[in-house]
Amino acid sequence: MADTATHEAHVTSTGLSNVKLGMWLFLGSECLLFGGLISTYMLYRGRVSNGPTPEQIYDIPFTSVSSFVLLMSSLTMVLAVAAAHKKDDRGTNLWLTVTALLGATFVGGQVYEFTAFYNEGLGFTTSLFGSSFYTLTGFHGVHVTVGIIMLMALVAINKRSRVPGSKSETVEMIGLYWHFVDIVWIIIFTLVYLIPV
Amino acid sequence: MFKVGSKLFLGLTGFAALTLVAYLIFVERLALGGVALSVVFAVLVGLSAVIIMINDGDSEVQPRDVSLVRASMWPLVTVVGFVLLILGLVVAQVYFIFGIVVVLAALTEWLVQAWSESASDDAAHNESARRRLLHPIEFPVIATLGLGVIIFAFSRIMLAISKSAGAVAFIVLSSLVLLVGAIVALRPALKSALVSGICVAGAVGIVVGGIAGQGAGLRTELAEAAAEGHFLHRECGEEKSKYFDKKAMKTISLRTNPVAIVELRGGVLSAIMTGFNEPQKIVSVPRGNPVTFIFRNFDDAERRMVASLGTAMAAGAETSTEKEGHSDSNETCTQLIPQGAEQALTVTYAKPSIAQEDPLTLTVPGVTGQAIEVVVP
Amino acid sequence: MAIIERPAPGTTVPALTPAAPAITPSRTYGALRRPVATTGWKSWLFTVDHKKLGLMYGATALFFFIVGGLEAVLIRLQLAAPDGKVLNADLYNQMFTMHATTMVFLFVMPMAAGFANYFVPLQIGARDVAFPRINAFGFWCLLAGGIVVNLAWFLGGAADGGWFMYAPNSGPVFSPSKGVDFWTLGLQIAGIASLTGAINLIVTVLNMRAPGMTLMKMPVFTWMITVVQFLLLFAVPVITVALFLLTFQRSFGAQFFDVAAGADPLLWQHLFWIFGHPEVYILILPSFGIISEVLPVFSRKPLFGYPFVVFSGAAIGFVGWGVWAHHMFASGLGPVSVAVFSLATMAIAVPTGVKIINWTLTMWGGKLVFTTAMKFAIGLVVLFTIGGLSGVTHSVAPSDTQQTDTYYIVAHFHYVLFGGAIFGIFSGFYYWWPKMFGKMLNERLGSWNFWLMVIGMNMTFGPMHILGLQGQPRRMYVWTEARAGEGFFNLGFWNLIASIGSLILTVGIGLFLINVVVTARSKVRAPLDPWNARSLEWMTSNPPKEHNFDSIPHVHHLDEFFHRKYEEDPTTHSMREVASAEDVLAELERNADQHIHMPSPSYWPLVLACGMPFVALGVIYSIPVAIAGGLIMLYALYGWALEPSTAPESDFDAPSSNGHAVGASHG
Amino acid sequence: MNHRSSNETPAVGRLSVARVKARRFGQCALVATGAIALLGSCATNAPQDTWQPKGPNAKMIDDLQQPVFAVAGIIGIIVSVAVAYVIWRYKDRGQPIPEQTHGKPALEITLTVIPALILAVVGVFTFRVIFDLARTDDTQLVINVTGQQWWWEYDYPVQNEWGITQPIISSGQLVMPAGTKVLLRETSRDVIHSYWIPALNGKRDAVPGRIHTLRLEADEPGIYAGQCTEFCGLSHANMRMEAVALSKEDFARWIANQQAAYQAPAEGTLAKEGEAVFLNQCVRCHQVDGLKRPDGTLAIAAPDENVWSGAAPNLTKLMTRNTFAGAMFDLLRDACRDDVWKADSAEFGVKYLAGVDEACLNVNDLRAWLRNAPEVKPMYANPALLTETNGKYRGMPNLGLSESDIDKLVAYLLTLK
Repeated sequence: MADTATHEAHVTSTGLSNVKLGMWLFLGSECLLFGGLISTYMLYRGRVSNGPTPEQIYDIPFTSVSSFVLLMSSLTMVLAVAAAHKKDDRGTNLWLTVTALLGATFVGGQVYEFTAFYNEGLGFTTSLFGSSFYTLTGFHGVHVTVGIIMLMALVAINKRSRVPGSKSETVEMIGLYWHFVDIVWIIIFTLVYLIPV
Repeated sequence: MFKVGSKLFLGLTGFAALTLVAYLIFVERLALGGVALSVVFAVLVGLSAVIIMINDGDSEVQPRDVSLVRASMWPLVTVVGFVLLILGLVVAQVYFIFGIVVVLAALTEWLVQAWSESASDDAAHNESARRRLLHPIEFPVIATLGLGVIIFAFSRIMLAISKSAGAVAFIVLSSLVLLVGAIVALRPALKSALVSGICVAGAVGIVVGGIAGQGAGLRTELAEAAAEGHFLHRECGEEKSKYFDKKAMKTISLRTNPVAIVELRGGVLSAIMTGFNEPQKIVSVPRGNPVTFIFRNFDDAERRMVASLGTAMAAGAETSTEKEGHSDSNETCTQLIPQGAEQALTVTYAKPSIAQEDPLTLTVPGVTGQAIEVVVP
Repeated sequence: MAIIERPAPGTTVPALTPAAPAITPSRTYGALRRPVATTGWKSWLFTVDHKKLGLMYGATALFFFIVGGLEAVLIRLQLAAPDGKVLNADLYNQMFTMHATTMVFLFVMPMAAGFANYFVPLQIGARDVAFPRINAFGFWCLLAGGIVVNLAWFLGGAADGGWFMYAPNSGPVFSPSKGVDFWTLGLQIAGIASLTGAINLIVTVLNMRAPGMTLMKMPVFTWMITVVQFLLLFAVPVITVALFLLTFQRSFGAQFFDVAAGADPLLWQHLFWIFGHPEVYILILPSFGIISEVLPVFSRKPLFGYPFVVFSGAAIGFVGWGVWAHHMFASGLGPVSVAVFSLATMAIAVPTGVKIINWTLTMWGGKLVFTTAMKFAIGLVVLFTIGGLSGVTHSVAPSDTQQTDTYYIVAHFHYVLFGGAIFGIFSGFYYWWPKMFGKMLNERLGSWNFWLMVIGMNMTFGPMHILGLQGQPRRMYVWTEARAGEGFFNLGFWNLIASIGSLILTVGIGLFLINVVVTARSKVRAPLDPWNARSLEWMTSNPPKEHNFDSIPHVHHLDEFFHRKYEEDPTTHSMREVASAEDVLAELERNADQHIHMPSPSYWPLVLACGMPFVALGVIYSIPVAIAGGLIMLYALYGWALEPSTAPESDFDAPSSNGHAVGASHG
Repeated sequence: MNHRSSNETPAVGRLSVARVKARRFGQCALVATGAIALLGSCATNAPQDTWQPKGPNAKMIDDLQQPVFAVAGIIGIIVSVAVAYVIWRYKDRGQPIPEQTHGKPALEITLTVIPALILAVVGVFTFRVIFDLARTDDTQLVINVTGQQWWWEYDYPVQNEWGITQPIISSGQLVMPAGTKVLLRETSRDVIHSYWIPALNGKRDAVPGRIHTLRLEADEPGIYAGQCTEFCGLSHANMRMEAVALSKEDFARWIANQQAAYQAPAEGTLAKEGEAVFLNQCVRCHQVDGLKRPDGTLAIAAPDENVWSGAAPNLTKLMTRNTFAGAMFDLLRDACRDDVWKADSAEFGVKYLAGVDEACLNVNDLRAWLRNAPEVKPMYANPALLTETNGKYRGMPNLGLSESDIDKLVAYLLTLK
């Protein structure tokens, strides 16, 4: 995704590689994106002119479990990055796959949750709470999905490359993204689900 | 001038034309089918034209090494696609659309493969040419499909089993993934056949589970909730309604600039309004405009505020009339809230007070003799 | 192209390693071959060269400047007399919405991006930006966004809610045409350009400076661009959220701004202005940077108080985040918020004042040469001061409640943005034209251009102060005689003067376009160092070579180029020339690098950006189209990810055709 | 009229136009431009001048902003003169390239601190005025103001101390007692509007779903012009307002008249036929309190079924107002209008309360309006554009009335006073 090759050889002024610095900046920008969405949700969560309220439909035990699963995927991502640093392609691919699978489980859980909420009467257009809830968690879900697709593509690219460990920079960059998405989920979980309205 | 590939495509085009005509004559119950077949026909015409124009991908290098042509699964997949397509005509639209997608995908793959094989005399180079063109679409599509299957199957399982079992299933599944990952990582000597076996077993398991879940349908509470609209019952009496009043909100995020804050304090109901220095008993509200009241309960019992909307209501002007169980459609209310809590209520008064038989009021069930009059000029 | 084997002096052009003759890329891949051409339209379409992209940004921006300018002229013609009949209400509302949108998002921002793209790598001694393909992608996104926004003109009417697009007036009920949909989606796409550009330029500046160039030795233009990119990095996601909410409301029935469902319309205002106020600095800071280059060059003196200018720029960028609600003093925020934001707004005047003082003191004691670039720079100092001071008058919140949404505000921000941003950009045109094209813009025509613009601008926007204070609100498609006052010099008179001024302004800008044509047809080449300049971008040929510098210079001073040319006389402290620009360049060439790796052109940025308008149109008209667009984008993304940034040799035809690219034409 | 403030108005002209040109065209131009600006504004007496406060709230703002303008002007002149001096003094006359000095921190810091101090002083006064203007606890009369596309509705909640025993509803002109602290409670029915009477106070947005307050107080009886200042769609330019201040006695008379019962026109008159037309057509949206259908039931308008904003102007005492169609048109002929607008404050009440009679009625505009409203004021009345609103109009549609119907209606409307 990034043009690494040309400038890898260069010594950069900051010592960070271009790709990693770029990813950090992107994540900084993403903070504001989620900041905006979370603010919107916080403003609107109590505005239920129609349909169920948050307290009525949230299933905290389930969401706790799925949050835990996402956190575990951060752990496996760390293992993947470690393996990549050791130029252990088998380990890298394995842990990337496990991370992707855990991520997919999380997204599966989110699809389940959305379906369940919809059946209980909370549609996207039902109330301000519905619109802002689905927008916020949906944006996060899309980020996780994009992350999973990146992980799977990385595995595929890794298998094609002939030099072991040649993609460790990219693994690390996607690792940054993945951890960021996890951290955002912790914030969302706390603010959206746990703190009572 | 017509080589093998061209002939195949011309044949397919003819076949598509025949199908289209036959379809239009005999079936004609599904307008979409006709459109889709026309699209297939048009695509095939285009592809045939291309294939003829490029002379099956080669004009100069006539004799080719047999080894350059690799085994291909695309003819088979194309046929499967056509079977699906025809099946779709008879059984259901979804197979038909799926068939079209499969046919188009397979033909594209086939075309590119055929093209790449005639690109040069170096098989490895040919393969890299094919990859360069197709990997960008193969990778994401396969990734998305795999991901979609897992997500869909898993969510179906979760929807079918009960709430508590769902959480457990979630833990079990993710632990399994972790466990297998750990074992494979710790035993580098593990045979790759075994690893693949485990993966395939896992994949089959989740797909089978998903199909079973889809078959079993929603768990009972969800099915009921969908059918009855649990959270739409706003019964504005003193009693609790079963679902609507479950765990009422204690505070609200909407505090800015309501039309009035209605307080219940010591059995007395009063309206606090910006601009008026004293609590009021009459609230003047613009007609036809959504206005928000905030109800604050300082009573030690659980209370709710009920707004009467009057007898002369505009048809369909209010939102809370869809589901059954609404005896009184001309009132709306907040949830039951405990002491110290607050709730917002957004109301639209479509008709003026002079059109009403009784005065419009804000009341609290269980508190007698107290009402705030709402005047709509 | 990919690997430039730079000839050592005196040797002939070396050949690339020849590819196996059996497999020539043109035969294998046909049209699918990697686009490695260095000349012709393909070299522009698929380029990843920061200079070509900079010029393309500039050309696009100029085109939209003309579009936005014509919209402005129509607006002024409508308002020249009471009850104007040039435009109807609907068309007028579209016109002022699109005038602002075009000028802000499609002219000033891309023009700054163009200058930044072209000159930041040159000023820091880099050979390209950090992510060249992302750079190309950014440009195509901007163009796609601009096209989508303007496409609405032909498909049922452009956006008509004002560039601030306040909810709920922008909702599906109150703006039933598709204009707002095109607007939101177009800006969303253009926003991607800003975001990728921001990341790219920040990484470039932080990571790719020439050896010895510490942050405090960077040219001020680069500094200001860096501040702007940080502002963009954090401001764009906020407007992205707002635009998403609006799109979801308009296209998918979400309720974010539906008051009947309990929504708060002020949510949009907060999101918009949290973006919108930093946006103001995003527009003005690049011009501050440009004149901070121009003034020292033509005063023959370093910028006065360099650290103060840099830190005041950073301070403006920082405090700029805490003043957004001064656009909402009349929105009913409550006195506490109003007071806090009022004070913060006054505070931001201080660093702005610092800049003006430093520019004046830069000229103080100098040796001033009044070229057109210098004239525009001085024009900026004076006109921006006026705009800044009228800004202070409405940082006083109670006073602002009388002035906001009147022509006084229009006057204020046109003095700031026309007198500031645009004068800076024109200064940049005249200053850098020889660098970009190797030819000097005609100074005589330039002088006419400047004076007509100054007169036109003051005639157009000066009277608007009076109009506003006399109570004429903005965004009115007609004004009425009944509220114009009495006497000859009533509001009608000032409206007429403003309209005449706008025509003079048009002539002035027309002269610039004529100047461009005249210059393009002239055969006279610019000298190597026409202005006796000071910074690194002048330490290379005009226009620069594809790889910018033959060898990367080592930097020891803030004004490195100047200090290589001049030395201080230890007794008189005046400067004497020790080397000519040609000498400096010759020395660089003597130490030329032997292997210069440059990234290769690519199809994918263009393909990826092309998918976006389809998604946008699909969201507006039919979801399957959006899915098709999404597939195109997915394909391009993966093609991009799987493609090496430097093309393998198999993508090049045999070297006999056009193998090396050093010194390829850039005109 | 008010020479103090009209002399100060041109200062802006001087600050903006003149300042720039001064440097460029020299002293001559300065004098010329300044003179033009001065002359210009002496002659102007725009009704929405923001520098002519007519009440204590606007006065408070004016007192705050005048020194700020003065300081800004002085600083502007200093900068311009400094730049002009530098240009003249350091022009390249062949002097050597100067010493490469990089600045003097002490000077820099001084020049940073001075503007900061000036602004700090301004800030203190600003702070006080902001909170004074936000007070609501000294209110004497509350009026609800509701904006909608493209007119304002005023309703007076029951306030017995003012003799308002039943709610009064009006539009077009805000009638209020002079010398009284009036508090507007603003809201909107559709999009955001902004209420602004420059002579009485700054503007305050009317935001749907929110109640915002705005203090108004007029020193003298008279009419004060204003305009909606938040862009609110198609006819934003035509959404005007007029605040009418009456002496307390006149205001009491006005209140009494507004609460007086409806007087049906006499049988057999043209106006009676007009009443029938009204009942047939207009009452779908426009309420006239007390108007009865032939069967004796009250005629209740149903704007909620026909208009998106859910309201149309209540026409009960139409002819006591001087404007119609969102104050876009006058109900009075120009001569009669000028008579009222220019009346001095002692006579103003009497002239205003006289209302509109047949002799003074601005028949042309009223008839044009009744004939085809969307033609004279842009509104969303085209059914093709109303799919999003379920066919409800945004503004008054063309009713297709015949000329004779219009005659009857005009006669009827003249009785509404």
